[in-house]
Amino acid sequence: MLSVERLTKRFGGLAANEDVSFEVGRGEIIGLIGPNGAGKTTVFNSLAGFFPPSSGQIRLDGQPVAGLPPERMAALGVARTFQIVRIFKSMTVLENVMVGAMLHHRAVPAAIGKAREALRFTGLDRRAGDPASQLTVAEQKRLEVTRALACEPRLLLLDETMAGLTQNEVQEAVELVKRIQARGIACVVVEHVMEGIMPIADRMVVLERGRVIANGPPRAIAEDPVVVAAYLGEEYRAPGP
Amino acid sequence: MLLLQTILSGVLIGLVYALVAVGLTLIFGVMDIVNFAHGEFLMLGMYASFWGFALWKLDPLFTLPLTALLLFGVGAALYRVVIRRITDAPMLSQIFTTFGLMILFRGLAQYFWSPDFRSVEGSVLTGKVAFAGLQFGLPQVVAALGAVATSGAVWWFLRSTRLGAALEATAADKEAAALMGIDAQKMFALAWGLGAACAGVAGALLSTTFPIFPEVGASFILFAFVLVALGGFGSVAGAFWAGILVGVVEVVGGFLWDPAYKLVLVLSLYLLVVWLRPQGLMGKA
Amino acid sequence: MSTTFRASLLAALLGAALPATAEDVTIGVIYPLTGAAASTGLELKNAAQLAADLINGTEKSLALPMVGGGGLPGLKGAKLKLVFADHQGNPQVGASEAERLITQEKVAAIQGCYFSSVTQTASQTAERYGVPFLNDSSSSVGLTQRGFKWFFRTTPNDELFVQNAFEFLKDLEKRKGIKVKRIAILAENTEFGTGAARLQEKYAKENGYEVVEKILYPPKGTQLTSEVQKLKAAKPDVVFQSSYLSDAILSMRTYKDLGFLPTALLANDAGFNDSEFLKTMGKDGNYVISREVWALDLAALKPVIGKANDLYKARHGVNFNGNSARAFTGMIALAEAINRAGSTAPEAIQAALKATNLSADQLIMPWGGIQYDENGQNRKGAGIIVQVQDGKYVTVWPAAAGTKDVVWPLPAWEGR
Amino acid sequence: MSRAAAGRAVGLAALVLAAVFPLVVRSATWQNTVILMLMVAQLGVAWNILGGYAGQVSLGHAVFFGTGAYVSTLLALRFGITPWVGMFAGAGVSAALAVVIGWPCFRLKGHYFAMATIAVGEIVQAVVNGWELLGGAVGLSLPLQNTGFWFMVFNRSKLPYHYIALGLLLFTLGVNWLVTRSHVGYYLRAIKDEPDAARSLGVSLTRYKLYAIALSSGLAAMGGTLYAQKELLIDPGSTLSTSLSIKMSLVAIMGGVGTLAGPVIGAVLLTTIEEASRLGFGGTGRGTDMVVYGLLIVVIAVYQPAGVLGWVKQRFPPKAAPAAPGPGGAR
Repeated sequence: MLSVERLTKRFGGLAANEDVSFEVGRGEIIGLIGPNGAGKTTVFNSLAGFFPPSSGQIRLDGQPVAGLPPERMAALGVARTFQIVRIFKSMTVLENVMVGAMLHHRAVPAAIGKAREALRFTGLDRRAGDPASQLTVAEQKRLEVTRALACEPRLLLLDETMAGLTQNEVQEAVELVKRIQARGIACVVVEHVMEGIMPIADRMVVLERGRVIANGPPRAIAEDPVVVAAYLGEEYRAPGP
Repeated sequence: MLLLQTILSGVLIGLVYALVAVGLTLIFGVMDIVNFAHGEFLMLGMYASFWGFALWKLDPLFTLPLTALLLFGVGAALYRVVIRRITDAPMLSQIFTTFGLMILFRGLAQYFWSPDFRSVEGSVLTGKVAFAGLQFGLPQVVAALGAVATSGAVWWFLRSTRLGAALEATAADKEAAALMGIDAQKMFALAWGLGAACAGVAGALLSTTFPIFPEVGASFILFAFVLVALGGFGSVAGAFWAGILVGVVEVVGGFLWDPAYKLVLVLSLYLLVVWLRPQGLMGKA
Repeated sequence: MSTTFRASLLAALLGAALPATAEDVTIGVIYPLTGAAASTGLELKNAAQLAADLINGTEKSLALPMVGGGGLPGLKGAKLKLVFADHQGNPQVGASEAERLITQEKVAAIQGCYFSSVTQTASQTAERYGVPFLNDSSSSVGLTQRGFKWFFRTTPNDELFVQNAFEFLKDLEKRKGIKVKRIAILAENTEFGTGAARLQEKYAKENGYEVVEKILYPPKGTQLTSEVQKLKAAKPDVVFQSSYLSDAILSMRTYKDLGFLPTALLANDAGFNDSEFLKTMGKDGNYVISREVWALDLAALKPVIGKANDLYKARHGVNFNGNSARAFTGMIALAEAINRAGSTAPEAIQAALKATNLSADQLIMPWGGIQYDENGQNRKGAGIIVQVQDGKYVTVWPAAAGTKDVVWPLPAWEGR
Repeated sequence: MSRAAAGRAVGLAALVLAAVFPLVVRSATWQNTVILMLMVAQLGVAWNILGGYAGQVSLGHAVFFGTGAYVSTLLALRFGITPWVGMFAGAGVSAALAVVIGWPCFRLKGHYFAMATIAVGEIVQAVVNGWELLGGAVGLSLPLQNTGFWFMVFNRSKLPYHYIALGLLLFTLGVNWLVTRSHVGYYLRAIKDEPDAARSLGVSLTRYKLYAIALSSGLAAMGGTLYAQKELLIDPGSTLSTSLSIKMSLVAIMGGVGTLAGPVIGAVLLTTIEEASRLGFGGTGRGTDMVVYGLLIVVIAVYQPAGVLGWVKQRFPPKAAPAAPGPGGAR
């Protein structure tokens, strides 16, 4: 469904991504991992339309979409969350999700209906009327996912949704991603929390210094000596708190 | 010849604009607050010079250090009493506050010193500087040199002293500066003191040529805003060079085109620059 | 300073708090008391108040109508009570204040407003309510072309002033053989400046002069270098200038610094005749020629001028000037009409104003008198032309009123 | 009673009060003061769509106010077109102008945007000042003699102006309310809170900011027409000045930015302060009124930066927060 072809992004002289290529199939979960500064978030921003790539192409169902602005990408069915949460603080939880739902349901009553449905799906419905700023960090992250889901995407980009969560919360998040996948929505997940991503990913893409160094099923990746040397060796043994 | 004379006249007045703007940009850079009452610091500087001259026959040039100190005190005190409370307020409330201060200062000046126009007559700064067929008023030349010296001193202070470095660090990143043990409150007060002092010095330098009245700040504040945005919010060097640019564009543009539109020319230049380079000429993106 | 202020504040508060007694005749007076023109507004206010106090008082030494009568004899000795309002230079505020004075303070008439734009809106309000409006100090021509029935203007308007200036130039040519050819116009691009510049250009062309440069500049700027350079390049004989105080001062200093010296500088009143102008300019202000409506040296011809000025100076420490003398005269003319009306009914006052016929010797102005035409314009107004000589404004035109000969051309800046 | 219900009750009471006020209070001065309040409130509400909901702080809104005043006045003077039509023509011209101005300016953010709008305002004022067709510095005057409904000029009675001003305010509030109840309102608030997040949800920043400035400017222009009809004199100094632009934002800030009723409350407060300080101290000629006015503004801004409604919100926290889209406080 999504194919990334030799994606390169330079800032000034520095290449944040170089020749990054991978594919995402319908309803697949792809784990995007790599050490800090490997260029994961840059890939994300290119996919979501925030950075136009310096070269390379991104295709959505075969159509070239590289360089389209985020609002167009959203309309084409690509939704995202942010590494540092960006919820609408002056709004209630429901209103936050309504903004997402309005992409396809402009009328307020319809948007409310869609938003409530999304909130029920992610289990935030009991907090619908609360100001979003009163949510816990885990809830805020969940709110971002809900908001993105309300856009009815085909592809969901999740940026470190599990970072900073407790063990229990990570489990809930894992469950949520599985249920999202069950709806036929593909997910690209950037994650540091390996125990969160390894069990659910269909495939893993490993970045180092802007390049893809490995691409395959989680089991194979975990045993790939290149990856272990670059990354897993240190990180997998020290999962997040 | 007339054109060269005009260009140089533009540079002279531009340097004074620059000094006013340096103070404004200093405050902005450190605190992210646009000070609408900045022209009133200039007005206070002018009145300080005037009263020194009227009461004790002290020439504005000699009382300049005192004026600077006095305005430093005013700026720092204003920070302690008022601005401190709006540091984290939304931008609109900050605008609102400094706008209120502007009206308040003008009202106070009229209350205490009457709306009459004052001037300093018979300062040591009278006469002309003439060379190679060009001529300028001595006060303008001294004002321009004083502006260069003061702007330079501020620049040096920020670059080469520990206190200046601390101020720059606070401007760059408040949290990081706090971790380094820098007292942000002190730095903010310092920025306001320095900013007010710069405007006060500009006022003192202008006091021998410019009429002094409660609303005199209004003439300069728009230029100061333009320079701060043109040079890049928070960039002292940017404000300085923008000052010269704007002075020349204003005077030469008025001369070659129509003086009625000299402000339009300056503002259009400003809009064009920020449209092409939203961060200003020397601002950080 | 602060005690007199406190006293005046107290007086103002008491005045506002106590309703006028049945005897009092309340007159609303609107001037710019805050903002850029506040200093002029204060002079106007002081002059109007002085006139009212003289009318209410019993000191008869001043031979002017109503003065010393202990009030208005036509209304059984009713006293004049002035209620001042501040229009801040804002036409909307002027209109609101006029309305407040009319409906709240129940004023019998309104005097004001100095700024032509404010006079326009404030007099509209008066017109709507049918309350007489006496305009003492706005000279925009259009004000008396609106077909208003309640609007009366004592001062001559700009057209007359501009005509005067050219008559003066013709007179110079006739009497002294001084030939002026090239005229430059420098004016602030406000209602006041552009209006004057337009008239000056028109009359210059009609009278066969060459307008070599016409510069409209934005007022209250930080520098006038470009304007002066343009003037310098145009090499005019005479510069006609319309500027308010801060620009008048700034332009004079710039002339001197840049070595610009026309044959003569003919100023259009305003900043050049402000009390602060000479105080600030010192010797550099000498030899400026300006149109005026009043000058202290006219006291030589008309002693009452000197006596009125002494009273004003005793109170406020400065001499009358064109503005304050007009405010004073406006109040006298208004009081005289109300007295004749014998009533505070607006129609009566309106009728009395229409019938006003004051003679030259009843005024402290060099006018032929006060008599309004069908538009409410005083047809007997006249301008004079003054020149600063030895730090004083002396009348140099018309010859009949002139006390001194004009100094022409401008002497060099140095060695004055 | 919930806060929302209390708010509705207060709003209804205020409406009734405003509707009967000139019938009960016959003093023209008081009537005039209330008309000023209504007019300023209308401008604040109009400004609020862009400055409050969308968070784009414009300090050049006098341009749009002036456009409305000049367009309707020109149409009336040149073609004898009634200001009732001119008002909407002015709104249209103003909205178009706003898009032209807004499109480049929206590249700028925060302070840069605010400063750019000041610059645009000053440029427009200077250009109109030299534009003969528009009367230059003298401005344009409407004749006092043509009175009546068709001309929208009324003599002594303040009632017509009062009800036109009230009607215009209600219309503006109505548009505002519709905006908050539609996706546009949600999108504007989203843009203000987190522009990047809004984009990721399919919101085009430029398009919705342009919607906001077009609406906001069109409504401000209608206020300009009313001003011209009431004062009968428009000149660059009084209809295009930056201080007028600042005043529009001041009332919104005083009452509560980004709220429906905030600018109305702010207008009542600001007009009261202005009039009281001028009436109390203006006649002295010592600038006392400016001291009082300036001091009050500073005190309010420092101690209640979220405006009157912010204070109400703190003082009376919502009991059961309903999902009703009650816009948040000033941020």
